[in-house]
Amino acid sequence: MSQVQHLDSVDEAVAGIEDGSTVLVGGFGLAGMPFDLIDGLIRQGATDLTIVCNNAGNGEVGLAALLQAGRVRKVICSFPRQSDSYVFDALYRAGRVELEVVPQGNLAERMRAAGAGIGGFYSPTAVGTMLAEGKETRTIDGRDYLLELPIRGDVALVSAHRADRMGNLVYRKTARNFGPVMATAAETTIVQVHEVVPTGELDPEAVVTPGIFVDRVVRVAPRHYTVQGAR
Amino acid sequence: MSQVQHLDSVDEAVAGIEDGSTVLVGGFGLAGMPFDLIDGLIRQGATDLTIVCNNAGNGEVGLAALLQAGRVRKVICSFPRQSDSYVFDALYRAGRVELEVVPQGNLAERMRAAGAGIGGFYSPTAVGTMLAEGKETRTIDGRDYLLELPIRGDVALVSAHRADRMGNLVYRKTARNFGPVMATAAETTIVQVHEVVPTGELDPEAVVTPGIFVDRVVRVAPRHYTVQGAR
Amino acid sequence: MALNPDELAAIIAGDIPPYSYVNLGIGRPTRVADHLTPGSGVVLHTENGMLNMGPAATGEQVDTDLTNAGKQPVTELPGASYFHHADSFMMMRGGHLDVCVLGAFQVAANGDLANWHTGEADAIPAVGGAMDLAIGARQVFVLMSLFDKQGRPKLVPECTQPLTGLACVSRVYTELAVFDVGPGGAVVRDTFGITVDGLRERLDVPLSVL
Amino acid sequence: MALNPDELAAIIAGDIPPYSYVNLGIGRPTRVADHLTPGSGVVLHTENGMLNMGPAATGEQVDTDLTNAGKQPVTELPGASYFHHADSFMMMRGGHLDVCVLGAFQVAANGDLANWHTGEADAIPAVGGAMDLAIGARQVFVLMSLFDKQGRPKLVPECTQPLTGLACVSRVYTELAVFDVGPGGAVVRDTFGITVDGLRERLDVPLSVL
Repeated sequence: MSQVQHLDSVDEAVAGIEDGSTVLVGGFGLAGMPFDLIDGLIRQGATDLTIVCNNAGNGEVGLAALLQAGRVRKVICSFPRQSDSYVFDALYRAGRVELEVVPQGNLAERMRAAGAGIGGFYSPTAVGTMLAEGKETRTIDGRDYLLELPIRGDVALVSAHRADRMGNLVYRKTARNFGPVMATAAETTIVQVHEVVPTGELDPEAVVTPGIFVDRVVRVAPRHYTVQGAR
Repeated sequence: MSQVQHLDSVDEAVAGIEDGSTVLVGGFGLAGMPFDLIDGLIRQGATDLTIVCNNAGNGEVGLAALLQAGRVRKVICSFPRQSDSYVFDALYRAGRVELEVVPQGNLAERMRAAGAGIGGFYSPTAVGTMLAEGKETRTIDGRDYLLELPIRGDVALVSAHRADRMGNLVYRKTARNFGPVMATAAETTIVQVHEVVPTGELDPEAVVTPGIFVDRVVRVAPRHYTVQGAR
Repeated sequence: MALNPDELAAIIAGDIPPYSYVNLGIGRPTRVADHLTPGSGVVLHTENGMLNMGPAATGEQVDTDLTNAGKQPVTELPGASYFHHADSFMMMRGGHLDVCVLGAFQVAANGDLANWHTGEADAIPAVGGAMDLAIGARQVFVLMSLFDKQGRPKLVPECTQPLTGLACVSRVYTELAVFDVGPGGAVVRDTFGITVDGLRERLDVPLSVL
Repeated sequence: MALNPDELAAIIAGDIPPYSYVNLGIGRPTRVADHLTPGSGVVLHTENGMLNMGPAATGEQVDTDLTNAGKQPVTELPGASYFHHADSFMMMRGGHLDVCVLGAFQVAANGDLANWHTGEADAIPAVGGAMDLAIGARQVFVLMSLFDKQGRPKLVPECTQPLTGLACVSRVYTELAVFDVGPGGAVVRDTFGITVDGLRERLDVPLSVL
C-alpha cells in the first residue's frame, strides 16, 4: 500500500503527474529547490499546472524553467518578485500566468492544515489589508482573525538531504524550509535526496519527515550553483 | 528579556506560580512527566489550579500527588481514568475536582494553536458526539468540523532529556509527547532536564524545542520507577 | 467453530495490506501485532509519538521513556522515528494512517462507532485518542465480541451508547463473523461456526452477504 | 546633524534589550546585525527556518543550503537550530519574537504599517513574511527615511498605500528623528539636527514629545 518506492531515475519519479495538477514545490529561493524533479516534470510534459511555492522562480532554472516552458496556469506564492524573477515577471505582465499572493505564514499554515486534517483556521495575519478581501473576519477573545482554508497538493516535489529505505528524511540547514510541510499536504510526495542510507542509520530522534509522508524517493547528485549576494 | 534562566534548584524553578494559574503539565502516563517540578509546585503552595495534561495522574506520584494535596480546581485532559488513577477518581466522585474531557488530538492541537497565534480551528474530531455539545459545527468542502479554541497556559511544566545554555531542548523516545507543544503555549515554560550541555553541543538539525520557547531550566537526577504492564 | 481472540487477531493481521501504516488500539487490538510478520512491511504507529514501534519490551529492554498508547513498555525497530503529540495526531487526523484497529461497545450497520463511554451516569469519561483515530484512519477495523456480557448484540441498527464517530467503521471482526459496515449496511464477509441465517436470528440488523 | 544609515542601525541595535529574539527584515534592517555585540545575547531569527543566525558568509563559508530571508548566504552560530516553515512562522505569529525591524513605505501615527505594495497598478505584489512579522512580533520597529524620493513624509496621519498591518508598529527610526507611534499618536523620542518644531513644519502629523 504505502511502500516507499525507491526509483532509479528522476523520470520514473515524476511519472504520472497529470495535466491540471496542483503541485507543491519546496524551496525558498534556490535553497531546497527540487531542481532535478522540476527538470523531470518539464520533460514529463504535464501542463496547466497550479504551482504552490514560496517564490516564482529564479533566473532560468528550476521553477523559472517550468514557467518558461509554458506549463503553469497559476502560481500561489508569497513572494514572486525578486531581483532575478524576470521569467515570471514577463509572463505575469503578459497575462499568461495567474498569481495568488499569500502571506508566507498563511502559505505554510494552510498546507499544514491540509496535512493535519484541519478544515480551516483563524489567522491573525493580513487582517485589515487588501489580502483580507473576500475572507471571513471573526473576532475571537478580542482579536480579529481571517478564516484561511487548507491548500492541498496532488503532488509535492521536495528536496531533502538524506533518506533511508523507509522514506524517513532529514534535511540540511535552511534548505529544510517548506519541504516537511509540503510532504504532509500532497496526495503523492516525491522526494529527491543526495543520499539513501540503510534503514536504521538515521537517528530516530532526528528524523524530520517520517516515511509515512513519503511516496517516492530518487537519488540525485548535489547541484552546484552560485548564490545571489554571495560576497 | 528572554534570557533563559538556569536555576540551581527546583524550588527556584517553580517560584512565583500564582494561585488560579492554568498549568500545562507534560507527560503521557509517567513517560515525560515532570515529577520534580510537580513536587516543587506542591511545596510552592499555589492552589486553585487548572491542570492541562493528557492524564489525571498515576498512583500517588506526580500529578496524583498534586491532586491529593488539594491544589487542583479543574483538570483538562483526554484520559483521566486509568488502572491506577484512584486519587483522581475519588476526588472526582466526591465532586472536589472539575473535569473537561478533550479528545487527545484536539488537546494537542488546541495548545499548538495557542503557541502559533491561531485564533481557532475547525477540527474533524468529535463531530456528532456528546463532546460536540455547545461547539459550533461547520461544513467545509463537504465535511463537518467543530470549532476548537486555543488552550493557553500561564505556566508549562515540561520534562526534557537535555538542554544547552540557550535553552534548546532534546527529548528521549516517547517521553517527548506533549512537551514540545506545551512549551510553545505557555507564558512561562519551566523545564526539568537530566543534563545541561554547553551551547553548541546539540546538533542544530536535531533540536526539538528551540530556546525561544524556554524560560527556566533546572537539572534533576533521572528518576527510576516501575512501568505498569512491564513483563 | 467460533474463533478465539488469538485466531481473530491473526485474521485481522492477514487482512492488513503489506506496508500499511497501522495504529492498534489499547487492549485486545494490541494482539494483532503478534501476528504481523516482519516481511509484511507493516509499520505500527503509536499516538504517543512514534512510528515503527516494536514488540513489548521485556526484562532489560524496559525503558520508562519508551511506551505504547497503553503506557506499556515497548521496543523500537530500525527505521523508527519520534515526534511530538501535535505531529502524531496530524498523522492520524490528516488521513495518513492506512488502518486502525479499535475495540468497541457498539457498532451500527452504517459504521457509527461507540467505544469510549459506557453511558452510565457515574462513569468517569475518558476518550483518549479514540475519536481522533475513528475519524482519521483511512480504514477503521473494529475487533469486538458480537454480544455483550448480557448477551445483547453489539452490532446494532443504531448505537444507543455515546458515539465516538459517525459512519467511520469499515469492518467489524467478531468471534462468529466478519462484517463490512457502511452506507450499504452490514454485509457478512465470513462466518465461524454459524450460518448467516443463524446470525440473522440473533441480530436486529439486516444482513446481506458478500 | 541627520544620521547616516549606519549610525541609525547602531542606535536601533542599542535599543534592542539584551537576550531578545529578533527578526531583521530584508534590506536596510539587516545592517542592524552589524552593530549587535556578541555579549548582547541577542538571537537572530530568520523566517526561512533558523534561530541564532550568524553574520554574512564569505568565501569558503558560503553554503547554498544556508541563507537568510533575503536569500543571501549566512553563517550559523553555536546554539543554532533549524526548523520548517510552519514552525518558523509559529514563532512569529505566536508572539514569541521580542522585536522585529522592518522597512516601510509609510507608517501612520497610530502604528499602521504600509511596506509591501507600492499601490501602483502594474506592480507585481509580493508580501513574503511582512504581514506575519508585522502582527507577530511583540515590538515592531521601523527603519526608514522620513521622506520619500519626492520629498513627501512617510510618517503620515493615515497610510495611503496598501496596508501591511493595523496598529502594529511601536517605534519608527529615521535619519532626523525617532518616534513612538501607537494609540496615543506620534511621540518624538529623539531628534538629529532638527528641532521638534522643525519636524512639525515638515510633517502633517501632530507630534508630542517624550
